[in-house]
Amino acid sequence: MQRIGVFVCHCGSNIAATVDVKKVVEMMKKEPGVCHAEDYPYMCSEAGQMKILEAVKEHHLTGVVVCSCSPRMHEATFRKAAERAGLNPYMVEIANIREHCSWIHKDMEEATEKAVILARAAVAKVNLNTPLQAGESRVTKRALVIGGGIAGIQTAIDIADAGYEVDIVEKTPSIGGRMSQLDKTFPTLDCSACILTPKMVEAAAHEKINIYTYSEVDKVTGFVGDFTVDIRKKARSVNSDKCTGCGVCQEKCPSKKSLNEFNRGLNTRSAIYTPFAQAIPNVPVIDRDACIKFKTGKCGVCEKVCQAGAIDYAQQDEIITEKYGAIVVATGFDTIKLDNYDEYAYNQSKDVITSLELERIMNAAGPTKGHLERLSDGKAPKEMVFIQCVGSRCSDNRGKSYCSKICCMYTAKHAMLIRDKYPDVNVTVFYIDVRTPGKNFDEFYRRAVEEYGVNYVKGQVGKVAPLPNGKLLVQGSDLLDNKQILKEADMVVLATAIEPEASVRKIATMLTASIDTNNFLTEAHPKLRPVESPTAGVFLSGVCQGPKDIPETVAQAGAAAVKAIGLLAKDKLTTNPCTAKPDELLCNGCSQCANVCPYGAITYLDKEVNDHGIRETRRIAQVNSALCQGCGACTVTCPSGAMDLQGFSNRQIIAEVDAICR
Amino acid sequence: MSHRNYAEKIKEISGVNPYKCMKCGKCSATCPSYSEMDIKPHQFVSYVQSGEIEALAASKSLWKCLSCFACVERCPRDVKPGKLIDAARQLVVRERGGDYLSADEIPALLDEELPQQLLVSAFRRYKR
Amino acid sequence: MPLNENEFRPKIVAFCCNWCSYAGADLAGSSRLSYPADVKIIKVPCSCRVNPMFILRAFEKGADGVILCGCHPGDCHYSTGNYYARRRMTLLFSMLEYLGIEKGRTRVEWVSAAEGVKFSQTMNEFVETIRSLGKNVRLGDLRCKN
Amino acid sequence: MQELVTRAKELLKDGTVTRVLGWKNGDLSYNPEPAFFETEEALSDFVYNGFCGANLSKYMIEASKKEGKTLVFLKPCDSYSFNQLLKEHRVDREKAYIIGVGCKGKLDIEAIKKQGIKGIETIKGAEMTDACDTLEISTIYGDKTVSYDDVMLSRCYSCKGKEHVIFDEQMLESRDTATKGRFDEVEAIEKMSPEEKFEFFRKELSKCIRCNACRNVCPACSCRKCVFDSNKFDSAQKANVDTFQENMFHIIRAFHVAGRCTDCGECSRVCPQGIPLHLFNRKFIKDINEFYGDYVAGEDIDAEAPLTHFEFTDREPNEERG
Repeated sequence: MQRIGVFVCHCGSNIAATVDVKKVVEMMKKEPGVCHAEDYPYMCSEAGQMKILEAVKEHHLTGVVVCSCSPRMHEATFRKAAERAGLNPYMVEIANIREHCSWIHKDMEEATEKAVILARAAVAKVNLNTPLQAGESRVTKRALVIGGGIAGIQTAIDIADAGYEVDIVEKTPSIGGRMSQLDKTFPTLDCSACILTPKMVEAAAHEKINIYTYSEVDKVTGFVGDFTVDIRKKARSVNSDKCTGCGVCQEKCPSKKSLNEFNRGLNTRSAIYTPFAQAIPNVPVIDRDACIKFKTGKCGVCEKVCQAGAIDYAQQDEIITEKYGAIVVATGFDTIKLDNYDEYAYNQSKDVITSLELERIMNAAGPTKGHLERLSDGKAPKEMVFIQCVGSRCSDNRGKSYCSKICCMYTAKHAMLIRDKYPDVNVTVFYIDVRTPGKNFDEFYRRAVEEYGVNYVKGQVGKVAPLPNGKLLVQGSDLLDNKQILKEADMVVLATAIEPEASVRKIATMLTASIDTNNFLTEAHPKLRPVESPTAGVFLSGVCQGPKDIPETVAQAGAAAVKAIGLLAKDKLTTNPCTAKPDELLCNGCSQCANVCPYGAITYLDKEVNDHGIRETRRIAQVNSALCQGCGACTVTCPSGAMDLQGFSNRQIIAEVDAICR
Repeated sequence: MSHRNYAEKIKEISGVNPYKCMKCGKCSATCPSYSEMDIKPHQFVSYVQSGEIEALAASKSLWKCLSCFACVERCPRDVKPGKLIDAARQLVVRERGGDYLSADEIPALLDEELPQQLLVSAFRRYKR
Repeated sequence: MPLNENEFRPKIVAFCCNWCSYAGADLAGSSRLSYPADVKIIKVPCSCRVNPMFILRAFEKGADGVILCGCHPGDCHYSTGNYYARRRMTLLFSMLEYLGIEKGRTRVEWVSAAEGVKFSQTMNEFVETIRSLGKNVRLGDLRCKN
Repeated sequence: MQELVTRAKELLKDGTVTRVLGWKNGDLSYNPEPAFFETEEALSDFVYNGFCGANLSKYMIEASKKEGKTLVFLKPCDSYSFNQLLKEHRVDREKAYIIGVGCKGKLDIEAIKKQGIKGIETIKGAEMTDACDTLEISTIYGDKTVSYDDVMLSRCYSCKGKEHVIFDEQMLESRDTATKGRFDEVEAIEKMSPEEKFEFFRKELSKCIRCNACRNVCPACSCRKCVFDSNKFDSAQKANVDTFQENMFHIIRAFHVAGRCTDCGECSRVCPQGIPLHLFNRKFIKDINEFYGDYVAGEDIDAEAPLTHFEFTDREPNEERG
C-alpha cells in the first residue's frame, strides 16, 4: 500500500468559501493509504510547496494528492515540488476542487461532499500510480512559418537572427500580406510600404530564411520537435531562377480582364501578374484560369517577349517534404463578406466601400492612383460618411460577436488623412464607442477631432439608400442630441469586421491545434501563454489568434519567435511518459491496436517468450515511446487488456470510477 | 402601475432582455416614424430597463409605432425594441378604466367613406 | 439547493478529455456557470481512452448516468481519437438500448475548450434527464431487490 | 463422406500433411466431436454428417504451432472464421491445407427433442449422400420421422451462402437452406418496448451459468488470457455474483468481437442453457451494416474493420435512429 499525503488548498477564499477544507482534510485522513493530510491557504505558493517537501521527508510519502485548482494550472508546479523532495513527479495527482467544485456550487455542505469524493478519486488513482521516467525525443533545428504577412516575416526574421533555418510558406505570389495593401499606418502615419518593404527585403536576403510563395501546406504529420510537412509549391508557369522581373510580359499580356485581388477587385490585371510593384519575389505568376494560352492553346505572347526565356507553361505543382521542430501559424485575416448587411447598400452602390478598399483608393499604386474619387462617376467627394462596427459586436448570427479592435484607429487615420489632403471634404463618423486605448492612440483620435474637425456622431446608421441624383442618403441617429440624421453623402466607408483567413481551419486540423467557432486559433492560456497553441510545438503569431493591430502583431510575432527559439535551442525534449505499454504475455499479436494508432507507434516482433514455462516465439506488439503520445485508442481496441496506458491505466480509471460511485 | 412587476411583465410578454442593448442607436436610426415619437426607440429599451413604465405608457410613441419591425430586423444585439413597445401597448390596452376614444370625438374624425365596422371595432378596442 | 434526504440525488460520472472538454469544464468553472454537484469529472487523455468496461463499471457501482465529453470531430489533439470514440459509443449505446436500458442514461457531447457555457448547459440538461429517469435499476444488481 | 476419408489418407500418405483435423463420433450417434487423426488407421473413425456443426477454425490456432501441415475440413461458414483469424495473424496459412466441404445444413438435437422425440438410439438420413429431407429416428419407443428442414440449427435458416472464402480443394455439394431473414429476430426484439426487451434479456441471461462454452468455441474470442480471467481490469469473475455481471460478460464479449464476429452461430449452438447468444452479435452486425455500410467479417483480409476505422461523416451517438 502507498504512503499518501493529501494537501487541501484554500486558494485564498476561492475554495475555502464554499468548501469546508477542514472537513475534507478530516475525511481524507480516514482514506486507505493516506498517512498524512493537511490544508494550507496557498498550496501553489513557495511556502505551500515547502509543506509538500517537509511532509514527504517527515512521513516518507510515496504518493501526493493536492486538492486545489485545475491540473492544467499547477500540475507541473506540484510535480516539480515532489521531484525536489526526491519523489517521482508522476506520483502526484490533482483533485480539481476549484473549477469543478467550489466555483460552481453554492451550498457548502454539497460542495464539501463533492470535494471529498473528488479527493477520494484522486487518492484511489495515486494508490495505483507507478513511477514513470520522462523519455527524450530529438529536435529538428528548423522552423516553419505558415503565412508571409508582417507577422510571419517578423517571426521568421527573429528566429533566423537566432541562427535557425526558417521556411516561410505564403499562399499568394508575394510575401507582404494584408499590410502591403495599406496606404498609411497609425499612429505614426508612416507609409505602410516604406516600413514593410525593408522587412520583406531583409527576410528575402536572410541566408537562414527560405521563402516558398504561391505555396500551401498540404500535410503535417509527427509532433513537437519532429514535424514532417508536405509543402505544395503551386506551378507559377514562370522559372524563378531565370526571371529578371523586367515586367515586359505583364505589359504585353493580351488578357487584361481578371479582377485584381490585390486592389480588392476594384480594377483588373493581366493574366500574368505580380500582385504589386515591390513584390518579393518579383517573379510573376500565370493565372491559368485567365490565361488564353491555357484556355485555348493559342497566344503565348509572354513567352515570345521574355528575353530571359523564363516562361514555362509545362511547369507542374511540386511537393516538397521537410522536417521541422517548431511551426508558427501566421495566416492573418480578411474582412467579412457584407452580403447579409444589405441595409448599407454595399452591393447596390459602388460608392459604398469597405475601409480596405479605401486604403487602395488612397494608395498611389491603387486603382485611382491615389486620388480620392467616387468609384461610380470618378468625381471628388464633398460629403464622406464613415460607419463604425459594421458586422462587429453583433450577437445576431449575421456578423461577428467580437470587436475587431483596429477599426476605430484606422477610421480616425482615414478621416485625418482626407481632411488634411482635401480640406473642403466634410467627414462624419457614426460610432457606438470610440475605442482607442494604448500609447498615443487617444491623442491620435483627439487630433482627428480637434485639429482636423472630423465630425463624430454617437449613433449607428440604420440605412444607406442610393438616391436618383447619384448621392447616398444616410439615415442615422444622434443619441446625444436625440435627433435622427438624414445626410446626403458622396461616399460611405464601412469599417468592416475582420475574420481569420478562411483556410486556417484546414491548417488547424492538420496541426491538431484547437480552434474556436470564430475560426481564431485557441491559445494555450489567454493570459499566461497567449502565443502558444495547446498543441506542443505550434505557436500563434498575429491575427490568426485574435484581432490585433500592427504594433501588437509585431510584438506577438517576436514573442512567438522567442518561444520557437526556446524550443529549437534544446537538443532533447522530454517526452510525455504516459505512453502505451503492451504486456508481452497477454498480447495476441492481432494488430488491432496498430490499425488505430494515429502516430504509427506500434510495430510487431516475433519474440521468444517464456509464458510460465511454455517457451515459444510469439508475435508481440512493440510501442515506440518516442512516437506514442498517449491517446489510449489502442488500449480500448485491445480485447484482453494487454495494451495499457501508463499514468492512465485501466485499473487506475476503474479505481477512480469506483471511488466516485461508492 | 407599480414599476417592478410591469417591467417584468413587459419583458415576459416580449421575451426581450433589455440588458443586451449596447446603446448603438441603430433602431432609432432605422425607425421611419422617429420624428413623430417623443420617446425614441432606443429609449424604449432604457425606459424598460430602468422600470419607468408610466412615462412609457403615457408616451405618444406607443401609438406611433408602425410595427414595421425594421428595428427588430437590424438590431445587432437581438434586443427587438419593436417587441418591447408592442408589449407596452398590450399592457396599456389591457388596462381597465383607460378611456381613449370618447363618443363626442367621433364627428371630428368622421369621414364619409368610413365603414361602420371600423367604428364598432375602434370602440370595442379603445373604449372601456 | 440544499440536501433534503427524500429528493433523489443521481450519481453521474463524466469522462472528459484533457485537451478540450476538461478545459471547457475549467472555463465553465472560472465563469462561475453552475451545474448540479451530482456530476463528477474523470480526466482522460482523450475520449478514445474510455473503454466500454469503464462505463459498465460505473453503472455496476451505482451510477445513474454516464456522459462522455470530447473534442469536436476534427479538433482532436490526437487528430483521430474522437472518431474512434464516436463509433464505439454509437454501437455501445445502441446495444444498451437493445437490452432495454433507458437511452437517456448515456450520452456523448463534443465540447471545445472555449465552450464553457455549452459545458454547463449540457451538464444541467443531462442531470435533468437522469432525474426524470430516476434511479438506475436495470443495470444494477436485481437479485437482492425483487 | 467416404471420399473425404480416402482423400485424407492420400494426403497423409504422400506427406503433404502430417495430421488431419476433422470429426469423430461422440458417445452418442448425434454428437460428433472435433478430432485430430495422425495415422491412416485412425481415419476409420472419421465421420462427416448432418450433425458436424463444430467450426474447426479455432483449433487451427494451436495446430499452426505444431510441426508440418494440418489438413482441415471447413464448412462454408467456417471458412469466414479461418479468414478472420488469418487477418489477425492467429493462424498460419502455410501450415493449413484446407478442404472446403459442402454442407446441407446442420441439425440441432435440441430441436429434435423439442419435437417430443425421446430415447433416441440411431438417426438415419443425415449422411451427406442422403437427400436430407427426412430423418428416420429409431428410439426405444419406436421409430419416428421428422422433416430435416424443421430441426436445423437456427443459423442454418439464415445461411450465409455456400461458397468457401478460402480453400485448397472443394469436395461435396451443398444445399441452400436459407429461408429466414438474417436479422428478423433482432428486428423483432428492437420493436419491443424497453420493459419487454429488458424482461426478455433478463429471462435469457439469468440462465447463464458462466461455463464459458461460448467463449471457448468462438474463433473471434480467442485471447491468450481473457480479460475476465486476468487482473487487468479488476473484472476477473469466475461466476456471476450478481445479475449485472451476467449482463456485463455478454455485452463486453459481444463488444470485443464486434466487427470481427463472422456470425458462425457456434456460441448459440454450444450453449448448454440454450441462450440465443447470436442475438447480441447479430445486433452489432446489423448496427454496423446500418451505420457504416455492409461489412462481412472474414470475407476480405484487407478490408478495413469497422471498429479500427472511421469516416469523417459518421453519425453521432445520440442521433435518433432511422
